[in-house]
Parts: sequence; structure tokens; C-alpha cells
Amino acid sequence: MLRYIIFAPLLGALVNWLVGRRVRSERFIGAVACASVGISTAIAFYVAFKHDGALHATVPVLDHIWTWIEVGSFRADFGLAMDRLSGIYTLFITFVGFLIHLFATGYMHGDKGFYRFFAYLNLFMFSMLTLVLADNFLLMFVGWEGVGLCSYLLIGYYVDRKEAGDAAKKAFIANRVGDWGVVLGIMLVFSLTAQAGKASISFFDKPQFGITSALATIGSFGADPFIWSALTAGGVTSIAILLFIGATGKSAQIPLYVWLPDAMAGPTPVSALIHAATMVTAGVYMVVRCNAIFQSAPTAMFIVAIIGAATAIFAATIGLAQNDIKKVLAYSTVSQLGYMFLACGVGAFIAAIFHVMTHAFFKALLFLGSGSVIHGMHHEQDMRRMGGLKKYMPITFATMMMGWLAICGIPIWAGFFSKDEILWKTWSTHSPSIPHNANYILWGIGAITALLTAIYMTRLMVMTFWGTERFRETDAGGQADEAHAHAYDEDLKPHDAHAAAAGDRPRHAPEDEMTDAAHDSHNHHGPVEPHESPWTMTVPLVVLAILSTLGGLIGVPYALSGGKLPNYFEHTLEPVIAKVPAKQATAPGGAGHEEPRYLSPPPQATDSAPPVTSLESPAHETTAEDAHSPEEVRMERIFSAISVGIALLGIGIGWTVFKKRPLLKMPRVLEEKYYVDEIYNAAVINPIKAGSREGLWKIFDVGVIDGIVNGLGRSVTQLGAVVRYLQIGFARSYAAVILFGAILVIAYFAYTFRDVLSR
Amino acid sequence: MDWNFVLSIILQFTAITVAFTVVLMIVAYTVLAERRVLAFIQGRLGPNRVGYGGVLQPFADLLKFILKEEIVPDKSTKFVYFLAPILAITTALMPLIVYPFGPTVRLPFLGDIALVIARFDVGLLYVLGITSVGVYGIALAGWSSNNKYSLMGGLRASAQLISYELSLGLSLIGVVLMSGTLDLSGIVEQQSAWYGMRWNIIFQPIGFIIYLISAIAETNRVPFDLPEAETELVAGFHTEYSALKFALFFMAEYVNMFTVSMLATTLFLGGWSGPFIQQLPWLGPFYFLGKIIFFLFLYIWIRGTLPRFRFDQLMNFGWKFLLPVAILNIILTATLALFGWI
Amino acid sequence: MSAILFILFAGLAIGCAVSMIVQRNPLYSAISLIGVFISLACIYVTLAAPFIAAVQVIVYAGAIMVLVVFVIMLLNVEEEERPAFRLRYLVPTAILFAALLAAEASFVIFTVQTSPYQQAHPSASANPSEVGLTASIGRGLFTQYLLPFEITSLLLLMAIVGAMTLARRASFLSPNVRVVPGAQVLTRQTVDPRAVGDATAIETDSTIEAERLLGLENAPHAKDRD
Amino acid sequence: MELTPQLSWYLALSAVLFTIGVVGVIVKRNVIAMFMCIELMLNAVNLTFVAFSSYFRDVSGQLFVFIVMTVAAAEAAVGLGIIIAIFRNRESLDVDEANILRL
Repeated sequence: MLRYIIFAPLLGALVNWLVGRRVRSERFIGAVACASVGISTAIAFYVAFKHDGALHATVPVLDHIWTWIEVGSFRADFGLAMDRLSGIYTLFITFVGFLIHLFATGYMHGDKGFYRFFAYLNLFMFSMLTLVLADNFLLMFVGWEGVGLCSYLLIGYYVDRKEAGDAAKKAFIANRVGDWGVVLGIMLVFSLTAQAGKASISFFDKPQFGITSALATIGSFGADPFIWSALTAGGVTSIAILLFIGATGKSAQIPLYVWLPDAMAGPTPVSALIHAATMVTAGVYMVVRCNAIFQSAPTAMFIVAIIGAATAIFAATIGLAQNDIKKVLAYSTVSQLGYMFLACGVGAFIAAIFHVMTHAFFKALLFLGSGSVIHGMHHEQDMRRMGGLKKYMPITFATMMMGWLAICGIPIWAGFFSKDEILWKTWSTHSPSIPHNANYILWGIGAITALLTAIYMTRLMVMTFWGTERFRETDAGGQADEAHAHAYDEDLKPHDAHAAAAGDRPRHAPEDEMTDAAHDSHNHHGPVEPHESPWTMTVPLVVLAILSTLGGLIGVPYALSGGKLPNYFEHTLEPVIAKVPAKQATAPGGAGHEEPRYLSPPPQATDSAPPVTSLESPAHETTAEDAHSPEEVRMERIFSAISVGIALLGIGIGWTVFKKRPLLKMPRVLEEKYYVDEIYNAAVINPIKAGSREGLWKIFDVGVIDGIVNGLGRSVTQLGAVVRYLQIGFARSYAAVILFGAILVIAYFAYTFRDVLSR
Repeated sequence: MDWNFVLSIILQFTAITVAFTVVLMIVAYTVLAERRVLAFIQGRLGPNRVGYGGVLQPFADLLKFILKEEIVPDKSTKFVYFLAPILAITTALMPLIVYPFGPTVRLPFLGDIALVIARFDVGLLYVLGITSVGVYGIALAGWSSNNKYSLMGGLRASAQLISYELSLGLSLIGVVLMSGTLDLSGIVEQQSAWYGMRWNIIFQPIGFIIYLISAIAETNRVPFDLPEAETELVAGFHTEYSALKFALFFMAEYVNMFTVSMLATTLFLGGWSGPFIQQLPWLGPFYFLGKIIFFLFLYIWIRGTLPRFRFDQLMNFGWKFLLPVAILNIILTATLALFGWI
Repeated sequence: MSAILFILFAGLAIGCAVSMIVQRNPLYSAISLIGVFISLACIYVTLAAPFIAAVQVIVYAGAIMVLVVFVIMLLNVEEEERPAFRLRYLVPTAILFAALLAAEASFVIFTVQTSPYQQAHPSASANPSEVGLTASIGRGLFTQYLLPFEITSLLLLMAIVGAMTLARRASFLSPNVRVVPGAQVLTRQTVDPRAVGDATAIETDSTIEAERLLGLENAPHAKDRD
Repeated sequence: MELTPQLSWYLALSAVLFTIGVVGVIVKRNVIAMFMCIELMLNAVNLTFVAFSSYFRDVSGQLFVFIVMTVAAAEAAVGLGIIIAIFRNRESLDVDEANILRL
């Protein structure tokens, strides 16, 4: 059953690639793409919600497709498994993906590479679902690489534009750096489990193959001590940190976050699907999936938390100063991802997943809204050329309002619950991995980030939808950013200049709008008239708006609901999360003294029972009740009130500052993104370039390789120059020589064996 | 020197002589028939003056050929020029001796004799070999008469014959696979089962069609008559030939028709076998002759109805269609024979 | 009787062979060679090897020599001109070597003939054998000598491919090979055939760019490239 | 008594033919003629094979002949291809003119 979820998009990709390129009908291609994703969406919902579905049952739904590799004790199946975690992931991936496909059919209308775009998009869905549904590390890594490839293909979708290609390469290379960590981590997992005699890289127990869950095995080792040397000890902590390196690559955390903002060179639906909703959360998924490992590695956890918090505030400050609407959203994505890792770091895995889901909703919504704006502005992305759009595209405006409120964290909007929960869990954590009082600092960072988030999102909304209509003056806001400048140098017409600067290429307008005069104006590059987008783009916006408005309610904390409704989301995910090992296990030298208690997977039952069978073990109630002690509830309420206040404060600041002067000049260091790219160039890239150019190429390649080859040739020539004196040069004389030799040989034999002949 | 040996020698020589004469007569009347039938196809009368309905026309033609003046081109390579027609007619006539034209019959004084002049173990290969040598007649004729049209004709002829020999040979292999022998008499005797109706064409339809096509090509007949395409190269390889030498080429062509018809009959249509052959063995020669005449008529009919190929079409057809199909036919036959279904 | 036949055909074969090397016109040589082949085929028949005889006619006379004649007619080669002076010596050498070879062969044959155990070999009394017949040859070919048979078929395949490759007008490698684009170091002689042995490295993206660097756009080969 | 050909007769014949072929290869200058001489030598060898095989009642000799013929056919295909290529490059079939390797 599960296999159809992943193979439907693959089929769609193949059909679009092979057939769609022949039939150049956008209707057909779009239908195929959306249908394939829709099918997998339907199946996913069915599998998840049927009475013994993944979200109800305590055992994961397994689907063993074929045995992939089996070498000695190493075994990797091509098998899928949907437990509660991957179930939730699959649900929002397929659903949001479906909506974005729908949106893209309208957005990409009239593009030459229509079939190519949707083939890639379907391929991405296939890879992402493989990543999420894989039942072992190796297959997950296959999906991991697959999404990397698809993101590369889609960022560089506009093959004729250099910045797209560069951005694609940047993303690919940054991900390679991370994947190195993942591969090593997987190897380490295998070696550790093999040492324990239960060699496995599988996430779950598979009794029919006699496989025990690697996570269970590693978790049962007990926690490493909380010391820095554990990072390099080659133990559980090393695994965790290696996997986290991969996560920093895929989920754009410091230091590997640089590729994500550039990735906005791709089409906007791609940014929404891959670089906001799904792929970039793969790192979070992996960390949560391996929480058994991470919880045994407090050092790694602490690093995760620090990196997450740092990324969050760092990206937020940069996002404050960007003028490209998509860039702002990109940096906001980075900072939200930082939030998620912060949550993971403090052990609030469920909160992280919750934020992943809500973030998928509202960030996809925001990106699609920005896409709609860009579409309406005829591929203008610079906010300084927008303003007052709420009159022209009301639906987009309304829906983006929802996304804005959600991300700022106004109550009942989705973002509020998840973000607030993260902040609260950060404050109230008693994870062994967070040193004393460090959690308060982390909370402070998170709070400031929330404030900044509210500010820059407000700035975005204000600059886009309120204020004066700046899109009529051809050169807006005094200073044009460097893209425009270089566009003007090439004295392109303004519209092309915008297009060249913008992330999207100019395309002729949809037929259904060719009529209205306002639209024709953009063909002869005068000032552009914005227009509302077709239904295929607005419908997904509306749906996502509803989701990001109400989607958070499934995770209302006990405290806020006043005990009336329990936190469904948390209860659903609890079986997936291993319980934090006991404190004293983390005392130096005290590693693994006592067997820590686990919910999933229970180390004793590894051989026989599937991992999450013991869901209803007593530990479950303990978590429930220690969440309900009254002072905890009081504190939690206070803190949610604080975060609401922060959100309102941020919105207020943003409104007051930017309503008047939307083109307010930001600090240059922020606009230049702290010069991180320049630093990387100077520190890493240029040395490598120089080394390979001067050393490898000029010395090794030219000197050694060519030297060997040419030397061989030269020596043969000289040898020939000597040997050729043996040659007379007439074939017939050679024949004569050969004959002479033959005669000699025959004479010899005839004389030697004459007695044999005469026998 | 025992008398049986001498007797057998004499018998063979007489038989060969008789066979050649009969064949040449038939050929002569084939020419007449062709002219008449073509005339009918084209709505003319054709030669009907000499003798009753033109029965003596062939002799008139023969007389004309004999009496005409011999013209030898000045620049021609004499030896080869004279050698070519001889080669042509010889190679055309030689295969005649291996075809069985009747079952074993009982003669007065001589006892049982099989109605075949010479019986080889490799009769089929013999026929193919002689046919393949037959190329030289045409090629040398075209080369030696030192005329560009002739050279063209010769080149075309050799290319065409080389190309179509392959498909011809391959189309026969199916039959050989089934019968398991290269001996023509053996093949025919196998086909005389089922009251003389177990003809190979039933099992080898594809092979038969391929054989028919490539046989027409081998004999340079319409629609494959490029070597002597009147409209393109005056008369092809025998442009420079006149009188008796031309007659030899002319006869050679028709004898070739006759021999390939014999081969088709022998291999695919059961040779002399037919209904009631067990009771009346003397029916054999008539069955044989009848089938051959059917093929000859088919030749004439095709000539009257089909246009000529272009040379590239010819080559493409031979190499890209006929050859692969023949090979597939062999594979199919071999598979079936492997499972013992035929 | 068979002796008469042998003498007849052997004489024919030798005569044709001699005429083959005496003739100056290659077509006459070809015709004589066909004569040799056919007389050899007849000798095979007398040796009770009808299958080989037939194959001899088909393969040699029917296929190979037809090809040769075809080629001769196609190329329409004239008669050989007189040999160049410097290779005169080859004719007497050839005669000498031929004499030596014949002497050795006769020596061997004579030794065998005059050996006292002459009558030992099995064929003295035997009925006409089955070895020459198709069935036995096929049996041997497909049982004992299967591997050589298959290898031979492979050889034929290779011959087909090779012949096609040779006969193609344009060879596979284009006459002026281009350097694949992409940063690389070219030696000067790579881009400019006139500067042979000049291996000064030029950093370019392609041959064209190298030419531009060297100011060779109007080099003679630069125009006929692609 | 009736004179039946001995094995040595055939061997002598093949020796003669082979020698003629050798002389031809050395003397002839036309590539095609040399090619034909080589074919002649092959045939001489075939003759010995057949003679021995039918003399010792052993079929393998004729099988070798069969294989030799196949090789000859392949050689003909490739050789004639080469000849045509040579002729295309230098309008001559004279081997003495194909002497780029000479000093």
C-alpha cells in the first residue's frame, strides 16, 4: 500500500518526461502531475487515518518492497514504513505538495519547460516521500540525495540564467558537505550496532528478517557523558554530531545555511515546496527520527540547541534588511528552522515537529502569496517597487494576512501554538544536555528572534500591500540594487531589467488576461499594472490560509485549553520519542550504568515485538502528569501571554517604523548579510580554486599526466627512429624474408625428423 | 572395363542429351509463350504468323540468330568476350542433371531406374555452386565488351546476384533443416508422403516467398531486370553481343528461369510427387513439368504486370528486408524443429 | 580411371596457377584462379569429399572470386607496368626460394614414399567412406569442433564490421580533431600545425580561443575546421 | 594393374601450387594479384587437408578445410576493403608505391 504513495509521483515524473515533452499540452502535463500527487495524497490519508492506520496503530505500517542489499550481516531493504512521525510528515508533504502543484500549473503557465518543471517536481515528491517513509538509514539517504538532486535541478531550472546555475551549484555543494556527515554517521551506526552483535541500519524491528532496530540498539547503550571529548570518541555522540552536520546542510543551519537564500533563484513554487515546506525540514525529521541517538548524546544535543538558536537570530537579523520579497521569506525560513533545531536541542522533539507542520502551512502560504504577488507584478520581486497592492490583489492580500499573523504568533493562528510551545519547552527544559541556566539564555534568544520575526514580516506586508503605489515609477526608491544597476548598464528595457534582477524570467501573460488593457501595458515595457492571479493560484492560497489559521488547534497545549482538550498532537507523537535518560547516567564516567527507560523502542523487546508496541507503558502517564502540575500550568500560561506580547510589540514596531517610510535604509552590514558569502569565498573557495588551478592543474595535470603521456609518445617515436632502419619499405621484400625464414624452419625440421618421416 | 560401367556411361550421356534437348525445346516455346501472353496482357496479338498460331516462331528466331552477322567490338577483350556467353549457357545448363523428375520406374531391359540423371549427396549445394558461378558469364560479358553501358550492367548484375544469393540460400535452409538432407531426391521422396501432398510449402510459406523473390532477382527478370534495363543502359551487359552469342545469353536467361523453377518445384512443391503417384509412377514427370510450367507462367505474368525497381530500392530490399526475414525464418524453423513440431 | 581424372585436373590446376602469375591483367589472373579452384573442387570430388567440393565452389568461386572480380571491375585497374629497377632482384630471388621450397617438399615426400612402412596406413582396404558426406561433417562440426565453429562465426562477424568500417567514405574520426571545450592547457602545436614542436602552454577554453590568443583566426586550418 | 593415385601425388600437387603462390606473392606488384596468390596458397593447404582426411578416413581434416574457407572469406572481405581504401587514397594498386614507411 505504501509503495503506491511513493511510486505514483515517480510514474507521473516518467510520464511527464517521456510523454509530456512530446505532447506540449500544459493541460495534460498539469493534469498528470497533479493527479499523481493527488493519488499519493489520498492513499497517504487513507493509510494514516484508517481505523488501524499509522496514526492509530501502535505498530508502524511496514511495506517491504524488495531486498536491496544483503551482504553478510549488512542488510538494507527497499522497504517503507509509516509510523506516527513519518505519517504526519507524509500527510503534510503530500497535501501541501498537491496544493503547490496546483498553484504551479497557474504560475508556470506559458513557460517553455513546462513538462520539465513538473517532471522535476514529481521526482522531488518521490524522493521526499522516500526519505520520509524509508525504514532504514540507507534508503533514507537515497531519498536525502534524491531531494538534493531535485532541488539542484529546480533551482537551476532557468538554465539560461547564470545566477540560477550558480545558486544550484552552491546548494548542491553545500549539501555535499553535509552528506559527508550523514554517510559517516550511517557507517558509524552500522559499526556500533555490529559491535553490539545486532548489526542493523534499520529504524524499526523487522522480525521476519530478524532485524532489530538500530535506534533501539544504540539507545540501549546508555547516554554518553556530557563532555566535549565525546564528540570525537566515535561513540553515540559522534554519530549524533555527524548526522547533525548533514542536517545543517539540508536544513540550512549555520554554517551551511548560505545556499538557501540563493536558492530563491528557482521558480517560486519550488521555493515554497522545497525550500520552505518540505525538503529543508528533512534535517529536523532525521534528528527527530534518531532522537534515541541524540538523547544519548547530550553534548550533541547542546550543540544542536546552540546552532539552532544562533541560526534563528542570525537569519532573523538579516531578513530584517532584505528588499527582495523572496529573500526575506528565505531568511525567515532559515530562522524558523533554527527554531526547530532549538526545540530539538532542548529535547522538545514534538514541539519541533509541530512547528515543522505549522511552518509548512504558513510558510508555503507566504511563499505562494509572494509568488502570486510576483506573478501579478509581472515578475517584479523588489519590494521597493510594490506597495498598495491590497487594492489590486485582494485575495492574495487576505490570505497573506493569515500567513503573516500565523508567523508572528498571534493566538489561534497556527504559528502561535508551535512557537509558543517551543519557547516554553526551552524555558522549562530539564534535559541533561542543557547546562544549568543555559536554557534561559536560549529562551532569551528565541524571544528576541520572535520579536524580530514579527518586525520583518510586518515590514514585508507593509512594503508590499500598504503605502504608496511605487510600481509605476520605473526606477524606484532612489537607489537600485546591484541587479538593477547591472541591468541598466546593459541598458535593457526596464521590464527586462526587473526580470533579469528578479528570480523569474518574463513570460507572456496568460490568455485569460490578454484582454484587459492594464495588462497589455507590460508587453511594451511601460509601468506595470498589477492584477489578481487565476483561480489555480488563489485556491491553494485560500486552502493554506485556512490551514495556517486553524491548523495549530490540533496541538493546543493542555495549559491553554484549560485541561478541557488534551494535546492531541503531543499524544500522537509521544510513542515515537524516546524518554530522556536519567540524569545520573550523564555524570562523567557514569555512562550506561543503568539501563535507561525507553518508550520506543524498548531494548528488551527488540527481537520480537515491533518498536512502538509498548506505547501504553507507565512512562506515558508520567509525562502526562508532570505536564499537568498546577504551577507548571500557571507558568506556561504566563509565558504564552509573554510571547503574545512579544508578537504584538513586534507588529507594532514594524507598523510604526515602516508605515511611514517603507523604503527606510537598513544597516549595510545587514543588507550585505554580514558578508558571510564574501568570507566564505575568501576563506574556503578561493584557496581551493587557487590550489586546484595552480597545483593540480598546472603542476600535476600539465606536468605529470601530460608529461607521462607525451613522454610515452616521444619515447616511442625515438624507438621507431632507431628501429626503422630495419625496414626496407617494400611489402614484397618482407614476403621474401618471411619465405626465407619459413624455408629455414622447414629445412631444419625435415632434416631433424627425417627418421620420423620415414617411419 | 566391364560392360555395366560402359552401359551406365552411355545411359548417362543419352539422358543428359535428351534432357538438354527437351529443356531447350521447352525454353524455346517459353519464349514464344512469353511473347504471346505479354501480347494478350497488353492487348496485342503477338507473333501468330509462322506456322499455326506461330508454333514455328522459335525456329524462325533461331534461324535469324544463326544467320546474322557476327560483330565483335574492336576494343573488346577478345578472350573474355567469347568466354562469357559460353560460361553463361554452361552454368545455366549444368544444374539440370541433378533434379529428379520422376520416381523409380521399371523399364524393359533396364530394370528399375530412378528418373534422375545424377544423384549427389550434396545435390542442393551443387546447384547453388553452379548458380553462383553463373555470375561470371554476365559480369565478364559486361567488362570485356568495353562499353560503359555494358560495364554498368555487369557491375549491377554482379552486385545484384551477390546480394540475392544470400537470401536465396538462406530461404532454402529452412527446407534443409526440415528434411535433414541436401540430396534433392531425398527431399522429394520425403514430400511424396500424405498421398504425395506433403509439400514443404505447407511448412515453409515464408521461405517459399523469399525464394521466389530472390529467384526472380537471380534470373534478372522483371522487376529485377536492372542489368539489362533497356530504358537505362541500352541492353545492359549484352549490348555489344549479337547473333549467336546473344542467342546464348538469351537462352541462358530462360534456362535459368527453367532451373530456378525446377528448384522451387523440387524443394517446395514436392517435385514429381502428387496424388496417385504410388499407383501410377509415370505421372511423376507430368506433375513435375506441370508445376514448372506454372512457375514459368508466373514469371511471364509478373513481367507483364510489374514495373522495375530502382537500384537503391533493390539493394535496400535485398539487404534490409529479404535477408533479415530469411534469417528469422531459419530461426523459427530451427526452434520448431528443436521442439519437434515439424 | 581416377588416375586419369587426377592427372587431368592436376594439370589443369597447375596450368591455371602458372597462368595466374604470368598474366599481367588482374582480371585474367582472376579467371585463371577460378580455374584452379574449380579443378581443385573436381579433385575433391575424386577424393570422395563432395561436400567440401561444393563448398569450395560456392565459397571460393562463387563468393570470394566474385568479390575480387567485382573489385577489379569497380576500380578498373590497368595492366601492371614494368617493375621499378630497384626491385628487379626479387624475381630471381623468388625463383631461387621456390626451387628451395620445392626441393624440401620433394625431399619430405620422397622420404615418406621410400619408407619401408609404406603400407601401414589404414586406407589400403576400405569401402567408399562416409567421411566426405554432409552428415558426418555436420556431426563433427557441431560436436567435437563446436568451439572453433563458434569462434569462426565470431570472426565472420568481425570481418563484416571491419569491412564496413573500411569501406565507409568518411572515417569515424573527423580529419581535424577539435579540443573539447572547458578550461585546459593547449600546447601551441595543438592549435597551430605550423608550429610543430612548440609546446608553449596556452591556457584556453577551447581550440578556437587558443587561436584567438595566438592571433591565428586566419590560420589555413582554422577555416575548414567544423 | 590399375593405377590409383597415391597420397603423395596430392601432396606433390599441393606443394607445387603452394610454391607457385609464394612466387606470385613475391613477384606480383598488384595488391589484388598478391591477394589472389595468397588464396592460392590457402587452397594448396586445403588440398593437403582433404587428401589426408580422405586417406586416413578422418573427417577432421575436412572440418579444418571448412574453417580455413571461412577464414579465407573473412580475409577476402577485409582485404578487399583495405584494397579499396588504398586505392581511394592513392590512385594505384601498386604495393611498391605504398611505402610511406621507407627511409
